[in-house]
Amino acid sequence: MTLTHYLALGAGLFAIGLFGALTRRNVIGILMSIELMFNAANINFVAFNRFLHPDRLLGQAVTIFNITIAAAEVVVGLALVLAIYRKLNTVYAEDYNLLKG
Amino acid sequence: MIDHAYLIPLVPLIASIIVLLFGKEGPKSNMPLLSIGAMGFCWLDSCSILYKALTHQVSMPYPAPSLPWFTFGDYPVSLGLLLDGPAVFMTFVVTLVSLLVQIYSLGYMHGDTRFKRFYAYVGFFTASMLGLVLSSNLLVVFACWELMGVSSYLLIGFWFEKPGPAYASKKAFITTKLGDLGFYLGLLLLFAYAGTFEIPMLAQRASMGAVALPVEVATAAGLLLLCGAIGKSAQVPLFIWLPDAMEGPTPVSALIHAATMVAAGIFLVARTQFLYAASPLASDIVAWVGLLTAFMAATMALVAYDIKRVLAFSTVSQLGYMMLGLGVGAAGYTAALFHLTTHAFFKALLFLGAGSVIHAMHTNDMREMGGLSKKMLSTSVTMAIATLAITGFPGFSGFYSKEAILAAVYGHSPLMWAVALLTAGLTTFYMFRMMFMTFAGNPRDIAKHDHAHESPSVMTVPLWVLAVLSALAGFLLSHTGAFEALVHLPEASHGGHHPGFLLWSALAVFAGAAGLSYWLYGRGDFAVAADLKAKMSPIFTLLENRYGFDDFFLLLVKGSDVLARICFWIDERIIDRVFVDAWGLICLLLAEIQNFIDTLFIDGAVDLTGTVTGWAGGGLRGLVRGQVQEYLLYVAMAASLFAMLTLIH
Amino acid sequence: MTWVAFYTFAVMTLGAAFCVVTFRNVLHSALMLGVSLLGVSGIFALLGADFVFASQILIYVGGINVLVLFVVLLAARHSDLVLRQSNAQWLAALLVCGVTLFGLLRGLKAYRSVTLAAGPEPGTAKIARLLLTDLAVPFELISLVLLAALVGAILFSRAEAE
Amino acid sequence: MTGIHLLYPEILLAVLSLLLLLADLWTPSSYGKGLFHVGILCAALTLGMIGITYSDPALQAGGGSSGSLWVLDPLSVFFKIIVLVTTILALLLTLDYATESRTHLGSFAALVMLATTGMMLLVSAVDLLLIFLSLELISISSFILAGFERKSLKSNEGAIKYFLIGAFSSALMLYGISLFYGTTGTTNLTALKAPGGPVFLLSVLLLTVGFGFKASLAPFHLWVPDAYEGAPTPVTAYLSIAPKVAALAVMLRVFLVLIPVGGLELTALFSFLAMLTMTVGNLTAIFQTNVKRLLAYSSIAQAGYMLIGFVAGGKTGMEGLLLYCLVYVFMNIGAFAVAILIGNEDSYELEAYDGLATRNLPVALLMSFFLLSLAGIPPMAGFIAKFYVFAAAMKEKLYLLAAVGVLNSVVSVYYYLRITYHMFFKPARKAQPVPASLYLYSGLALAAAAIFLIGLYPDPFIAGVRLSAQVR
Amino acid sequence: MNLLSWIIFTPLIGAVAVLFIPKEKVTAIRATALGAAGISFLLSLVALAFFSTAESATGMQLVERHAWIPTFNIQYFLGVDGLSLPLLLLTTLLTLLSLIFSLSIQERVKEYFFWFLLLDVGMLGVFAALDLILFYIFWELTLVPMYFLIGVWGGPKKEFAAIKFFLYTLFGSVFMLLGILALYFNSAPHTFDLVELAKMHPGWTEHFQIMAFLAFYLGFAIKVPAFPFHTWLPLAHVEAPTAVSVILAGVLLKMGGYGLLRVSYAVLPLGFKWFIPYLLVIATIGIIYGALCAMAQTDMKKMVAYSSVNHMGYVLLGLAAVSSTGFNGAMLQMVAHGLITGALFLLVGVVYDRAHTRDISAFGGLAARVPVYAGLMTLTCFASLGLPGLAGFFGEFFCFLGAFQRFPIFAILAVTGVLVTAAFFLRMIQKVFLGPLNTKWASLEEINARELAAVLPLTVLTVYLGVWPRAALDLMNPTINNMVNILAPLFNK
Repeated sequence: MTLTHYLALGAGLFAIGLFGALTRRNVIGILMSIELMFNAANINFVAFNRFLHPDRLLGQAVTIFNITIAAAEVVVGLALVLAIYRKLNTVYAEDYNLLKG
Repeated sequence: MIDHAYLIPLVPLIASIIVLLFGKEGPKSNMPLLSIGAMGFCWLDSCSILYKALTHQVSMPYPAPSLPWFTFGDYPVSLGLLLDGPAVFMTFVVTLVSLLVQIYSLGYMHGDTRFKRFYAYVGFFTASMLGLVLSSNLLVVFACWELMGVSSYLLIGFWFEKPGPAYASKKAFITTKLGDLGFYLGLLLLFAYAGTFEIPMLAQRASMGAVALPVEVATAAGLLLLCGAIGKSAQVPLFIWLPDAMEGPTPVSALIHAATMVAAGIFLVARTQFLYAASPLASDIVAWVGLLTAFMAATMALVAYDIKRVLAFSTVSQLGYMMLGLGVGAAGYTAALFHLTTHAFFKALLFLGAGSVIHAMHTNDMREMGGLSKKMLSTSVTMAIATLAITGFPGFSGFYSKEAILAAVYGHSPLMWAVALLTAGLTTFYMFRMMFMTFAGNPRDIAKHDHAHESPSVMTVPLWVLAVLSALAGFLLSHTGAFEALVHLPEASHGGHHPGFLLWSALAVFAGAAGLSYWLYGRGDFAVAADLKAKMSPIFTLLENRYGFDDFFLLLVKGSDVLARICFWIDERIIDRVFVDAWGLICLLLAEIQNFIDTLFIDGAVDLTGTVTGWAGGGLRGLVRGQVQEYLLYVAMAASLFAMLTLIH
Repeated sequence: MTWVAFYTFAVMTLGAAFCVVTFRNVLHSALMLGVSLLGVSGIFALLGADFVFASQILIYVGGINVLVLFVVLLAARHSDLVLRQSNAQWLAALLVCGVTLFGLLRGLKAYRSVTLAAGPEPGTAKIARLLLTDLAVPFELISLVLLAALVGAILFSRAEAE
Repeated sequence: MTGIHLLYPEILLAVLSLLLLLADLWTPSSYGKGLFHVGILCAALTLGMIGITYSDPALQAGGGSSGSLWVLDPLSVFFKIIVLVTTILALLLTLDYATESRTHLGSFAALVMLATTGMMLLVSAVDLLLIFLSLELISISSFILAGFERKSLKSNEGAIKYFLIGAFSSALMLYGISLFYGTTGTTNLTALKAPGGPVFLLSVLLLTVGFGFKASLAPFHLWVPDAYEGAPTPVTAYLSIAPKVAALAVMLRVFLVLIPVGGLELTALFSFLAMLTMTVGNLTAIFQTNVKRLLAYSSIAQAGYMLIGFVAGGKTGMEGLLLYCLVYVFMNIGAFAVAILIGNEDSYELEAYDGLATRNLPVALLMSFFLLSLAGIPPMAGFIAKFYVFAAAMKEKLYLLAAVGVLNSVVSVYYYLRITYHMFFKPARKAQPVPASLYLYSGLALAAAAIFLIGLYPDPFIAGVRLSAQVR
Repeated sequence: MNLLSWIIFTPLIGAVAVLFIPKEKVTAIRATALGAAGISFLLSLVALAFFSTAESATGMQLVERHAWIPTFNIQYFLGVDGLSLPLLLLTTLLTLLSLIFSLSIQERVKEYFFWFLLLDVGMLGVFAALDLILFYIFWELTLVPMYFLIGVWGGPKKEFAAIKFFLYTLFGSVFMLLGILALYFNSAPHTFDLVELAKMHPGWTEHFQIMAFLAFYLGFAIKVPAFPFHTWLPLAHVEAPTAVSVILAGVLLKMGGYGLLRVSYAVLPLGFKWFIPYLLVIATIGIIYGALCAMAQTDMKKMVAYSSVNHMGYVLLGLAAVSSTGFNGAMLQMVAHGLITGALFLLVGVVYDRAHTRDISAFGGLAARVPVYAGLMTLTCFASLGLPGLAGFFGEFFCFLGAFQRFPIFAILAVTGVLVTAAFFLRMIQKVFLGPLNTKWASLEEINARELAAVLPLTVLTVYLGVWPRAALDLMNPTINNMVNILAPLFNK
């Protein structure tokens, strides 16, 4: 198993997440896709750490931070989604178009 | 007084400014007296100078002091006087005519609401002419030249409430201005080559031959100055303003035709004689312009019914004579200036007389006159004297001057002489026609005739003074040789002998023309003349239309109007658009590109057309449609672009 | 053996991820997210990152994913199941993703020769030391982030009537 | 922990904001305003703390040791001060802001302070991990602040859009950091080896996405108008200045290290970004009818100008960027202050400004000065700032960039003057004068004094900027 | 602070004072404004008295120099020479007269005088500044007040006119800023000092000079305005209130011509030389085209506005000549145009205030009803069409003379513009003043004392300069000779 395998897995996950973020109509879907992108980065961190820089576990430590940050973002994001859902009764991103121009 | 000759233009100028600014306006204003007094002073001054010159107490040209005016670059320009023979004579004539005209106007303009202003203008007009005559500096000459244009504008349009004068004054100004452009360019050319405006210095340079002043330059400058003269002196083709200028008060016409405006052109050509001497081509053109003018104007006078227009055409014709004289060499030069002097007297007299008639009849049309000799004796007698003078009746002043020109022309070219002689015959014919129609026969408009009466003495006295001068000036100046002594070119041969048949042919032509005139117009009814007119109507029409010159210039004016409108259209519709709306265009273009990209990628295949139309006006705002995933897409596009970029590296 | 595990987890991760972004039913998507995250945690395990593996399962699968499921259930409508779940710009998105993936893969090809030198060793203690020494400030900072998120969550989800 | 003492101001601010949060929890909502003043006081206290920290040479000496995650150098101090000043001014503006619910003012202040803490850390950070976490702290606080008006749908919508793009670009940036880590083996910028290669380049570019999002550079700017319009106006004022400035500062720091080490040729790219940012911001602003939105686009364009200084680089470019940031604080805060005044009185639509000159001449005049300063018309400070960055561009022979810059400033005049057009040329729709509180007046006067002072006598400020344009 | 500073900043003091007077106290506001402009004018006369016109006095006089922004070596550097002093005097005078004319402003008096005085500061500064940045700042400073003056107190399309003016001129001047910066970074040592920069051209390549020249030219040409950048002018002139039109035509346009001489020619001679053929074409087109456009107008003010395009064409023609004659002509023409066109705008304003129309064909025969007004108008029109004895003549003449010496063809072409000028002015006079009195205006009031006070000084000066041009020439000639001589080897090659 070479490093490229892991990185390619990360890249693939990243691309799928990217696609989801761009196309899912549901805001929660977008959120989930972004989570996938975070995970892609995490795979990279750990893989690089393991393959190239194994002496210091910086990559893993960063991954811990990332997971936490992801959690924080999801919390805020979901709260926002709920708040707006209560008013508009929709979770579709294209319905949020009061502000434009 | 000769050291203070600068006062001659200055005093009337100041007087005119005082009159204009500080005088009380009104029909009974006293301000005219100030103006007349100033002119009287000038006349006396010019008399004393002339006397000194004639008696050789001073040598001509007299070195008058000059005043530094200004300096531009390294060129100093000064205000100086050029007191030579022509200037001295001209000053005398101008001041005298102006003085008489002003006195005459006391009667003629009496009761006008702008009485005072008239005098202010006339004073200014005369002052400009005097400045032109006396100045040694061609720039000042030009300045005075233009100022005269303005004064004539003001005076021709003096009765501006009527549309006629208002139009005529503008026409006069613009037409002469067209010629002035030539003068202007000539001035530029001369300065560019010689670096000075001083006439003596220019003359000196010209006398140094082609090294100092190349022939082409002399020709060009000469022709350009001639353009100015053509405009001011109403030569072909710019004579069109002069007949219209009759719309002004008659004394003004007298002034314009006798002493000021039109004389200026002749005088300018005389002053810059050195250029024409250096360039035979320019000289020839001067002669031909003069001849053509003389002949054409005379023919046009044949068919005019307005008494002032007849006189106007006669002026043009006589000026053509002078121009012709100037173009035929040294002898012609003296003769032309001599004719200018004598012409001043009898033309002033003719106009003032005509003014007297108009004053009495309240009409200009000769067909409504007739039989006035009984009612207006002084006027008719003095007019008759003037007519004899202008037609060259032996002994009268015109005889001497005109003969001199004819002789000079004969010496130059017999063909020209023949045409000139024919023109003299025409002159005789139409002048007598005018006299007959006005004064002889029976009154044709009884009501007006009954109303008519002789003018007051304030008007007739100037007539008599001028009549005396018209009769005698030629004899006095010619026989004593006084004129030629002061006014001649260095290379002129004195007392050249002319073949005798010149005189006899002239007399024969005179007699024939006068007789023909009597046959057609002198016998009470104009049946023959009317018959003739009916038979030759195309020619009459052509003459009455002034050979179509007016129409041509009207066309020119119309053309420039159209051009102006086109220019303005271009300005508003094209240039403004290009430079202002270009921004809008760029924005629009950017927006369109944006739309294109959006349509291509974002909408995919989904309702392409609707979006395009929907966004067409949206500009860049189309980019921010409130769709968060589109925002994401832009970010992602940038990121993918980055990814591609790294590959290129 | 590693490659079997790797491909298993990889297929699990990518396949589930693909389901996440394509499934019409958001609930299924959310469940699939859990699968995908589990796959990732498997990869972490393969890479010998024991602590990260644990965290991934605890926080992501156990925390975040559950939260997502909650919200999905809260904010679900019946009509969602019959509506298209992807928007009109999928073509452009596909293009962009394709380009990005292509670029990434071309770039990452450089690491084809890198293989593992030694076996994995437990890292939890090391990470702990790192977090509490060199990365202490970020570690504290993350608490501030979480606090802010907490405040936000409370603020937004509190009932309107007050 | 080496060098923790350098972060005392940040720690102080964080602790104070936590206390404020607690206080807000336990006190009745009527005390909100009081807590708010306490918040302002806290920020001021921190400002003082910076002074103390920085003036102590003994403390300074330890800053920026190799391997540390943060440094304290003139550049970071400069931006910390700017961020704090902005915070104080924005909090002052909030006092005049008529929001539908004036509850939780304490939390509001605390969140602003938390964001500020993040920015202060950001400008000091020399480690990508710390940078990322600081950015997240700023982002999350900002999301909440943007959506703080819970009953306003616009506020909610703005917040969620802001959030989505924020999270998305965080993800991109994080991926970039992961690649960076892979190629260099560290996230720290102080002890960097020269790696090079396409992956490294890609990682740098993805970092740019993250920074660009915060600094609102095109094409990462699209959230700006929506979030700004939706957010409470003082928050808009705050967001339009502080995060942008901080992001540019950290960009400056990061690229000052990366460009020489990585041997990167990014001038063309950043020139393009700068031109795009200016052009898009300005051209779009022309069509706006809502003043908040207009100012949002204007702030995008302003970021473009600042980026010119960044692109030009070198000493002059850095100084230009710093000076621009300094000036930008005052002119933008001033403009937003007036916007708040009018927004309270009427609305944020352009029509609300009709005939302001006849209703309140001083405010109209001051607003014109702020706007003209934003447009870069002398003798206001905006000119000096623009002059500085254009000079930097000309010095580096970036003629196209400079030309596009000046052309953009012409375009920008059009929409800035549209507001003055409403204020001065249009007849007033209401006759009664517009009242303004003492807070607002003093804030306006302060901002106006600053832009005229910097505009007419920029030398001390330039000297300060020169001192500050030093990194360790 | 020395004299020049006082001249420039007295209006600023006045402006600030006006700002602090309550807006109800209209009289106090007017008095303050007039006082400030008056003091500034008197001080400029003092400057004239101190100014040496000796042939050797070719340098800057009344110099004041302080370091301002040492970082960029920007100085507060003021001084006048033969180029700037006449224009400085023109500015103070026209401002004072415009303010007198503006006493009739009733609407938002306070703002009006505030902006007007601020405008004055900018204009004076442009002519006195010798540091390019200072110059630029003053240059831009004129824009804002002008914008407000047109936009608030202007005609029906005032808003559009104001913004068009602002954007158009700003568009030009920002390129000037780039030019300034280019000069700075290519000078050694780096400086914005105009006097120093004028000595540095030997070190610059022709290509650089051309590029820099073009950058400056854009700024100046728009201000002049030179064809084809003139289209902002008719609109701005027509929509601006009378007094502002006076300033716009009388002073603001001069800033362009002044800049061309002071910066483009003196600092970038090779660029200037390269541009001469184009400049000639532009000038000639401007002269003829401007005159023709003026002829097509029915609005008096617009006609006068287009005549400015024509007249500034003469200035460009004179500049293209690159000789003492041409430069003297250009300067004289600028001064004269300031006086004459200022008076023309005032006079058009007089009739507009009464009749509320400027349509030429709406009048007729006014000369009988308002003789003094008609007289003044006629005189001014004649001055404008270049009648000798009035100020317009010599400037025009020298411009042509200078051009003729080098480029006769262009001079000959351009002379036709003179004729067209005469035609449209005379037509205007004829239609407005001559002919039968239009009964609609039978009760039109004669020009009043306030208006006379504003117009008469200009008329008197018009006549004075026409008769005695050395009053202006003596001021300019030493400087211009020096400027021309220094660079003569370059241009006569």
